[in-house]
Amino acid sequence: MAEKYDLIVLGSGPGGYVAAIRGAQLGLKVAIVERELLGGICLNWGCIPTKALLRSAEILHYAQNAKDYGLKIAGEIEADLDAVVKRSRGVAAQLNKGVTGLMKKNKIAVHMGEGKLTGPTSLTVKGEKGEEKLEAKHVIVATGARARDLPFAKADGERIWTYRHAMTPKEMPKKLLVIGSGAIGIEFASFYNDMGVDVTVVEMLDRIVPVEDKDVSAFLHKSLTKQGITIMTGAGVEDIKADGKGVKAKIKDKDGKVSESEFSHCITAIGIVPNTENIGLEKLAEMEKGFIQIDPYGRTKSKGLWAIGDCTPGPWLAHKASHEGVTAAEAIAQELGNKDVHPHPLDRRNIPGCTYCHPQIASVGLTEEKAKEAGYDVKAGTFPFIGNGKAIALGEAEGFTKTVFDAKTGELLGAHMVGAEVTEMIQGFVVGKTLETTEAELMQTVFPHPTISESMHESVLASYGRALHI
Amino acid sequence: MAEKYDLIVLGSGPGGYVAAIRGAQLGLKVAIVERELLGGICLNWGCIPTKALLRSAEILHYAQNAKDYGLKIAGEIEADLDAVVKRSRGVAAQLNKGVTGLMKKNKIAVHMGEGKLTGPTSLTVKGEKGEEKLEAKHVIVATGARARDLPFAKADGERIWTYRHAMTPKEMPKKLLVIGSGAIGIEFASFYNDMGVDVTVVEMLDRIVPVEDKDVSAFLHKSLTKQGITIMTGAGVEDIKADGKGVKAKIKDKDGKVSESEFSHCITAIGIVPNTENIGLEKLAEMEKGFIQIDPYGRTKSKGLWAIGDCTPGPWLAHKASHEGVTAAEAIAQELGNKDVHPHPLDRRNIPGCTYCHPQIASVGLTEEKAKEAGYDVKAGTFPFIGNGKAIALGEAEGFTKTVFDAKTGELLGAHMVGAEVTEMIQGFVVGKTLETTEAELMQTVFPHPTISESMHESVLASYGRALHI
Amino acid sequence: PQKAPPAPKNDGERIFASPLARRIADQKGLDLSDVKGSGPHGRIVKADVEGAEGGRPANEAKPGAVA
Ligand SMILES: Cc1cc2nc3c(=O)[nH]c(=O)nc-3n(C[C@H](O)[C@H](O)[C@H](O)COP(=O)(O)OP(=O)(O)OC[C@H]3O[C@@H](n4cnc5c(N)ncnc54)[C@H](O)[C@@H]3O)c2cc1C
Ligand SMILES: Cc1cc2nc3c(=O)[nH]c(=O)nc-3n(C[C@H](O)[C@H](O)[C@H](O)COP(=O)(O)OP(=O)(O)OC[C@H]3O[C@@H](n4cnc5c(N)ncnc54)[C@H](O)[C@@H]3O)c2cc1C
Repeated sequence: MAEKYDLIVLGSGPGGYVAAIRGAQLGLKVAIVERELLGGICLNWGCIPTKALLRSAEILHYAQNAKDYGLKIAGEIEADLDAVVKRSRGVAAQLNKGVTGLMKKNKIAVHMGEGKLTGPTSLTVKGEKGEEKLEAKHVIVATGARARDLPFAKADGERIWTYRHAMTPKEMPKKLLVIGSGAIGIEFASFYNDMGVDVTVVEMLDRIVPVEDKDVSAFLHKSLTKQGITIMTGAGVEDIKADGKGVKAKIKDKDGKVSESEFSHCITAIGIVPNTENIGLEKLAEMEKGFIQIDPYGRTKSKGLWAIGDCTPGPWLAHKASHEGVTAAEAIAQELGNKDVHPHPLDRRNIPGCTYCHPQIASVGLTEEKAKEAGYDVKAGTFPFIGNGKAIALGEAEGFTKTVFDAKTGELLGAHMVGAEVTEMIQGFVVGKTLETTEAELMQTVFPHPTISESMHESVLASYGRALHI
Repeated sequence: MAEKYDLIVLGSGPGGYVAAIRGAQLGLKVAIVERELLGGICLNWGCIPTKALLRSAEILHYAQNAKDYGLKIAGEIEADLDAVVKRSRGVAAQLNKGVTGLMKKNKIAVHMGEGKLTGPTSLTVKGEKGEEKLEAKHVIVATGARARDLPFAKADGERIWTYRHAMTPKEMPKKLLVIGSGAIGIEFASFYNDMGVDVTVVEMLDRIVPVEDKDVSAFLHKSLTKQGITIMTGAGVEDIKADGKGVKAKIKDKDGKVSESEFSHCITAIGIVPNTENIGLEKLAEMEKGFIQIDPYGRTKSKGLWAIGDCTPGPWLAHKASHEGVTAAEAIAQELGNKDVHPHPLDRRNIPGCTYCHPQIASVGLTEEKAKEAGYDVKAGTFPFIGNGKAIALGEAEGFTKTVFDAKTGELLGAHMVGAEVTEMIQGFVVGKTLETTEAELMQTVFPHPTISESMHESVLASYGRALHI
Repeated sequence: PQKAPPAPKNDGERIFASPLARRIADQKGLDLSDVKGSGPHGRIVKADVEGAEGGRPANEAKPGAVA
């Protein structure tokens, strides 16, 4: 007979494993099903290993600029690509082991294998030891997503890379084409450029990192160009031919002129496709463009079947997946009779996004443009890091903070940062937004001196025409 | 005849120059008086130049550990002390010039010279060109503070250093004694240790950084010891003799045993003395231990005379001085008839403090111990960086976040962090405290992944027994 | 309980109060529409509810409930 759980989670990424832990904390009997590696894309092939690579690039950058800090390095400074990749894989492996430990600690049953729904709350798992049948009172689908292939060329791992190949290169590319300038594309462009590779980025829209505020896109464009990256916006790759020596790419530039260029390798970073085919979802859930449609707590249209994370509508980010996991687990516990739990739906306006290129980007909420489109009368201000003492002391005076307020109510609508350490700083604005701050409380907040975070304060002041240090 | 201003600010540190700018923004006719350098201690001899030094130490540390990141450095890595100091002085000079520019832009009259009050709202300034008399409707005293000397030995700049000497060394000390383990002492200890100097820290109280949470003190003690610093707590320096070759220090250890040790140099970092003598304050203001007593807006007992910053009761921090400057300038504008300005007094529970040693410290509000002393029923939790993916990816898994809540109301009473980038992160808790958050809103806040700031979220969860990643 | 919708004023308008003020008011059984806010934009803050007396029977003090 099938084993019976309170909750089975299908997929162990940051959505799934967090949902499982929260369920276990609330006393549920929980199982998790995974066909590849515990921790999902995020820990094994996404957020974490890329940040490890980017850290090596950052340290390389520091060493190369040691003289600016009064240091002398006598000999050659070199990146050992194998060692850099090995470190990144080691970090991923350590975290994967960490999740294994968390499953054990929380007494979550791990079923390794390919899961398939046989009903809203039952599934089969095909693993090494054959097929098992599992049943539960509730099932959360957290199967995530994968890289989207180019329509005219499949990633082959040799010359045409997805992120998986790009983070485990066997040789350094000579000349790299990055297709797509979202977070993933830009992070790899930044990494390989720092490693000394000749990098070209092609973006179809009229600016890079197009979900960010226009000022951020413009600033980053300038900065990356100065660092030696070739950027083509409003341009499209129309065809790719790969052979043993490299790739030939037909690129249409923004004036409509098509020309062919050669590269040693190319990375496709044009978006994701949810892992929702052939797992029995068709009749159980409403689907749109492959994404599972859910209510604010993660419910599908079938009682007992839930979905979270990258296989549901975006933003496709790890922290969004994890929070949805917590919400769904709590809502399930509530349905199972727990009266002390109070699930709260995620407020999509308060989900930050970060890109760990150099310089870093971090933002939350509406861009100035989007706020105006939404009909707000906007008060926006900017503060450049060149007016910030800590940024100057760090030798990181490149960057700015921008804030967007509703002129009528003082509501903080959005915040946008580019520069050193901003990925660690944006949470201050997220806390503020979650607490429904107005400009007044942020003006009264005492940001410590000297920190780059003071630029957050100054940006708020600037939005109301009263910045102090500019 | 004496020139007549709306506002004269005496002293141009982060308290004074910010008060002057805010006054000018509000339409006041403002003058500032400074006897040494615009920007005060903070820009010229305090916050900023020390952080520039510490940045060089940080980069040195990265270069020395480049191998851990997959990088190869063939030759010697060396700190060129002259170049490191020169860089730091350059940063200070740049910011000093910046303040000069801000004074000009805001049309603030700068009077260089020694100021002395001749009444609550009048003073004389003795400068290079002789003595001037100035008058105003309001005067803000912002004369700051200086290092306290040891009772038995004056700093001579040769062997016995204050912070001024310590940040402009002509030679690298061979063996350094640091007396006092507050922020300033610990920052210099950390800097010189990173530079390869043999460092001993002597602290009278039973733990280092004694204003911080006990867990932070203990963690830092361990970390600095591991890095090679000798730390003596519960110990006192009883006498110092300096000569051309070095200093001999008589130190009583925590068991009461007195012994003599030799050092090449010693830094005194045992506290500050306010600059409030001989400037005519005696009859105009209430004084306590040299500090000017003020109301929450900065008013002294004499109408028209105000005080802010390090010459008033603590905490003696630059951001506290600046916020007091804004409050006082706004309160003055209000007294002068401006009805649109709404000065707000500083809430002392919400002033963060940072120490930029390696690892860094940042905190705000009550320690667990202080919260219990104050009668709170406390919920406290901790989250170690070893459970944080970004910290591991950065190679910075040393550190933790701790949060202290009032069990009854859920009020965030205090937050304490030690580790990489925490000085940029603490503002999130300060924003939360300023907005009167409870644990619930912080739990709902979506911290971006992967960031060390996720440890803030986990610490809040840990305070309520529900951390996810541990 | 802290997830209770913002207390409506008599005229149905939303009351702005800090989360801490809301929770303390709840624990004391205070009606926030009777409280004048001293915070920015008239926001009701802790200090505004701390001294006030509960109008309706005070709820027993709950520990910060789980979200
Ligand atoms: C290169 C890269 C960098 C990124 N960087 C960031 C970043 O910095 N910050 C950020 O927030 N996000 C980042 N992301 C996105 C982030 O990785 C995803 O948003 C996140 O992993 C989604 O979590 P999830 O739990 O929904 O799914 P996933 O992490 O995709 O996990 C899904 C899991 O389900 C398993 N699975 C799928 N189908 C089945 C099945 N039928 N049976 C059994 N198991 C199955 C998969 O093997 C996988 O382990 C990055 C992504 C990439 C590719
Ligand atoms: C080494 C060191 C590191 C520090 N690091 C930090 C840190 O990281 N973060 C932090 O917050 N704080 C730090 N501090 C403390 C910080 O520098 C002070 O809190 C801050 O400078 C106080 O500002 P203030 O405006 O009150 O006075 P000050 O900055 O001391 O400025 C007072 C000014 O008044 C002038 N003055 C005095 N008397 C007269 C007179 N009679 N006539 C004319 N001019 C006069 C002085 O010349 C001086 O320029 C540090 C201090 C030191 C020494």
